Amino acid sequence: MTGLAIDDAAWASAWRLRSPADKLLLSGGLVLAALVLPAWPGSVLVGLAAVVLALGPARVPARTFGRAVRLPLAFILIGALTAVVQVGDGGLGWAPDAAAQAGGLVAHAVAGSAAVLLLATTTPMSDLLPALHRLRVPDAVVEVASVTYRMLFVLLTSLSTIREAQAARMGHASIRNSYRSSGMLAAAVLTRSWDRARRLSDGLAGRGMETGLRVLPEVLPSSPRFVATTLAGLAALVTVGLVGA
Amino acid sequence: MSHLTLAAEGLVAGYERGARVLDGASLTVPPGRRLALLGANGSGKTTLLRCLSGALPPTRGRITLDGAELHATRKGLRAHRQAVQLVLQDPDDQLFSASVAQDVSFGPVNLGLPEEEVRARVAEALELLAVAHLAGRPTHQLSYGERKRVAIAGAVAMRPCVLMLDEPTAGLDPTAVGEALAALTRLQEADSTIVMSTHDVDLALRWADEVAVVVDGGVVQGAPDVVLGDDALLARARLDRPWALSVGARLQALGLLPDGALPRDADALLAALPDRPGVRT
Amino acid sequence: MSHLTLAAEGLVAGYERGARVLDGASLTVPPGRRLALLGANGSGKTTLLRCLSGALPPTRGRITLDGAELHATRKGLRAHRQAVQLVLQDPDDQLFSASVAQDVSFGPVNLGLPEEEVRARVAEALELLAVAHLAGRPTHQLSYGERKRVAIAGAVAMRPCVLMLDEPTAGLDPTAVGEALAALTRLQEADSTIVMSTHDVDLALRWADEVAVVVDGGVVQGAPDVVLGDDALLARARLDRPWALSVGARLQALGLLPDGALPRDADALLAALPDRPGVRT
Amino acid sequence: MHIAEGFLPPAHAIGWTIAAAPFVVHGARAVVTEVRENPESTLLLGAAGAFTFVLSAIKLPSITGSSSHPTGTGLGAVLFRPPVMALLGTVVLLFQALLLAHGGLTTLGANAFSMAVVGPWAGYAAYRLVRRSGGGLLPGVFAAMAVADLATYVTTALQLAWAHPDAASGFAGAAAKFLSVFAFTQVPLAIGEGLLGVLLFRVLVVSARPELERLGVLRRTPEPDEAPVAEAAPGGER
Ligand SMILES: Nc1ncnc2c1ncn2[C@@H]1O[C@H](COP(=O)(O)OP(=O)(O)OP(=O)(O)O)[C@@H](O)[C@H]1O
Ligand SMILES: Nc1ncnc2c1ncn2[C@@H]1O[C@H](COP(=O)(O)OP(=O)(O)OP(=O)(O)O)[C@@H](O)[C@H]1O
Ligand SMILES: [Mg+2]
Ligand SMILES: [Mg+2]
Repeated sequence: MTGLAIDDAAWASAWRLRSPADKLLLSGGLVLAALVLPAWPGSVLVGLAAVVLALGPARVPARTFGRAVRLPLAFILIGALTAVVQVGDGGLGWAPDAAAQAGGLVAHAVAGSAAVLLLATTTPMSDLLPALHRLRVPDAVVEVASVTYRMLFVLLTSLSTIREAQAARMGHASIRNSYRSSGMLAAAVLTRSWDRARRLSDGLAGRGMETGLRVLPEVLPSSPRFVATTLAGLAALVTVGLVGA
Repeated sequence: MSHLTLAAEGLVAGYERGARVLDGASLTVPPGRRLALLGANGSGKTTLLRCLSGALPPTRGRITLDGAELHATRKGLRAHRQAVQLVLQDPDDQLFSASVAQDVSFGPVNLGLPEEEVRARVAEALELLAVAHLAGRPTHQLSYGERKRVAIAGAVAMRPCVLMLDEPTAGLDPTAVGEALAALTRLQEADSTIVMSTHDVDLALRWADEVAVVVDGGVVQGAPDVVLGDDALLARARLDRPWALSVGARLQALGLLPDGALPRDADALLAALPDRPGVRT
Repeated sequence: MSHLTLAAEGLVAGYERGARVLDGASLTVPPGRRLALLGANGSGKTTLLRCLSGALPPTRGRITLDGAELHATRKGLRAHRQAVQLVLQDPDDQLFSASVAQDVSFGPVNLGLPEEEVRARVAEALELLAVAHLAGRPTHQLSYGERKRVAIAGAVAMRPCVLMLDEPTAGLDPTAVGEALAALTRLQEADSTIVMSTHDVDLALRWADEVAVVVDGGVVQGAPDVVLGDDALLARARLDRPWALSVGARLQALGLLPDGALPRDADALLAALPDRPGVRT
Repeated sequence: MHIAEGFLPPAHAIGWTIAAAPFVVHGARAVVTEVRENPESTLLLGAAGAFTFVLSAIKLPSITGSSSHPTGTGLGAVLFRPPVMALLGTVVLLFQALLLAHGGLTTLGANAFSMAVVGPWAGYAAYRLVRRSGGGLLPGVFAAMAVADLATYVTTALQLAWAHPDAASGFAGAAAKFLSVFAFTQVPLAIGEGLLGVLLFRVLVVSARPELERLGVLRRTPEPDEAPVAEAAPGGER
């Protein structure tokens, strides 16, 4: 039962029963706006909008959202710094407009990440995967991805339990032990995954599986109001973003 | 639903590696009743259930449903699975979908039923197992006992005539065991046949109409108090004698219990015992 | 080995999602004795055992070993784990090496013991659990009951003062349960303290020196016949009253059993009952 | 190392998506064919995807103190072949973006190109090369995992350099910068991942022989590598 905080938030979100297509439109629009609008004020507005929507109407716990936004931050900061350091004849120095350039890069990336996170914390993976079907992704691929989603939690639980059992017997008491234990851990989880797949396929055959993993589709109807508000909001954002720049 | 008689005759079955697990096992599942399947670890309970469900083709012998032999063709299996469903011991071997309701719908959808009918069956199955409130929760957030009940609901939604369960009560607390047994009894009263494997001899004695013990590759079948009172058989099958039979027999000998069938659990025993010394009720 | 007293005081513990599982739980493991831990599904037995073993740091409260508090530092945990070992419920989570002997040697090798000593400990642990004949076998070829005993051997090879087991008898047949309990009793007599969680109230009554019930975030601890005879507590904890207590009390009232402690299992009850009507032994 | 959302300009994001697409589509075709012939393989492939995801949750302790996570693409390439890994890797990247906030959606194409295409192919090539030239299974696995990891990291650094060229020295200077900054974590990680692969396979050849034979990683005859493990006495390992 090892959970992933973002996934837990998605299942508990107030927007869980909204149509995934609606939420995809909103988050997708914000992601694109974050990418194409000038950083000031566009990205900043996008970032704000994503945070306000997530913590407000979608009622995502602030702790979860905050922690998740922090995750890509190390990469973003190191990447942005590296981008604006200049390699010249006299060694390293700052690029001419380093501060502005780095600021822009960070703003784009943080706003984009927040917009993706708005989707991630309001829409469980299992709602998004059927949407791929509409993007002409073959059913077989969608089904593989759905099984991946379900199996992931089973394997994550095995992973943490086995690791705990190893730690109890001092398997992670030193770096050397820890490497040896990690190899065994990975092997154990891999064999477990094969075993699981085999047993699940037996179990499903018994339930009449013939060609695919067909189930009753869940109906999450689109809300015209939500779509209209989204479009209006995005339009306003783009206008302000372009005019303000 | 009408009752169908599921039976196995002279089954020989095993796995690639190793010896035969079943070697001439025969069993008749009493239609409309509750059968408990007992046996030591590795005796072949799960193997027998898998043969009966059509999942494992036996090397010899036959499985019949109301006399008609099961042939391991696509069509034969399809028909068999509509009538006979097996719930595996580990719920994670049966639950593949992240959504509880969708998972339960898998079987009915595979039967090719219209959407309305599927929806009705899902609701009914969730209701019968008392897990309707979980419909919107993701499978991976459920506790073990909850997953176990959802897995049973998935089989129940197929409306099988014979529902078989591999150790449905393992790992459940006493109250949950009671609830699971009550759900199975409801199902049986709604016209199903129930087969359940278990290691708990006391539970088998108290719940089952009939018991079958898998031992030495064969099956010994009969009334619970007879089979579970046969010490030679119990020793071969690595089982214990249910306490109610031992204690009941002695109390009968002491004249404290009426002659005839012994009580099968503590409540029945207490009810049958006199309240005060020296008074026979 | 000397006896150490493992105790928990005012433990508060939980997981990210959801409420507190333990909320002010206190427990003292009686040194050199056998303690059974009972409770409903999800009550927090496993959580408590994980806290006691140092695997899960509690949010509040303390774990002490002979009065010394466990600190979740590398050094603190190292010392704690040499004294306290937890065997998880699913043996597959505990067996990750290719062969049985290798797996049992995992802990001693990690302790950095010389090869001779490792060899001796492995042999001793396999002997104590009666699985010495399996030493050279790959773990994945073992039966469930065998895997379970090898997993216990892996913890025993660490020579812990306190050995804790999460549902060691779940999924075993009655004879295997008897063998596992006998092995645990051997260990305890060889100077260990044993803690075991279980759902089986009859087993707890018959095996344990003391029982602890996890209920509503806390722990109620005491003598088996007292705690398991407390109907209000049992109802809150979703447990049943052991049959031996119900039946024994009535037989005592009927004057068939001597006053004082009630027999704890069928054999003791039969031994205590008179053989013929009207004769008090 | 995943490129975060918003870190690539639109043209690059689109470009890399187009570059990765043929490989991913090819992988998807392979999966569709496989599933059509054999419906159960949906579950095996799903398990493989889940394992790849979970593998990257294993913390590898490193000498520098900071711990990092393996990418697992080299292992996937050896076990499931690069075309399938192109698809599974992309699925896993999508999951990582949405479940772990690791990577991004507009950068999915670029990340897929480095992690699901270049990494597996480079790792697989290294593996074949070692095996072809008489190397055993374990050296092959080490090469596959280390090379896949390094190739992924080099590709990512080049992608970043191309998107953000140095103001003075252009692409070359930027490449040098990104390569050296991330080398601190990525080079030890590549070696660590190679070691992990070796340790993993030492257990696997004993406990999962039939699966390895089915996947064509092992031939039906015993490999020289495994003998010492199978015979190892307690404590006599290493
Ligand atoms: N997939 C398999 N491959 C090889 N052997 C198997 C397989 N499944 C079971 N066996 C073997 O077949 C025998 C019977 O196993 P089975 O699972 O039917 O026993 P069981 O009575 O259900 O035991 P338990 O009470 O432990 O569940 C055992 O010896 C077991 O090791
Ligand atoms: N890794 C985890 N993440 C989140 N919640 C968990 C986790 N493990 C347990 N829980 C929750 O904590 C509570 C206590 O679980 P625990 O496993 O301790 O119960 P238990 O008494 O051992 O139950 P059982 O008898 O079913 O083994 C449950 O509500 C469970 O859902
Ligand atoms: Mg079984
Ligand atoms: Mg538990």
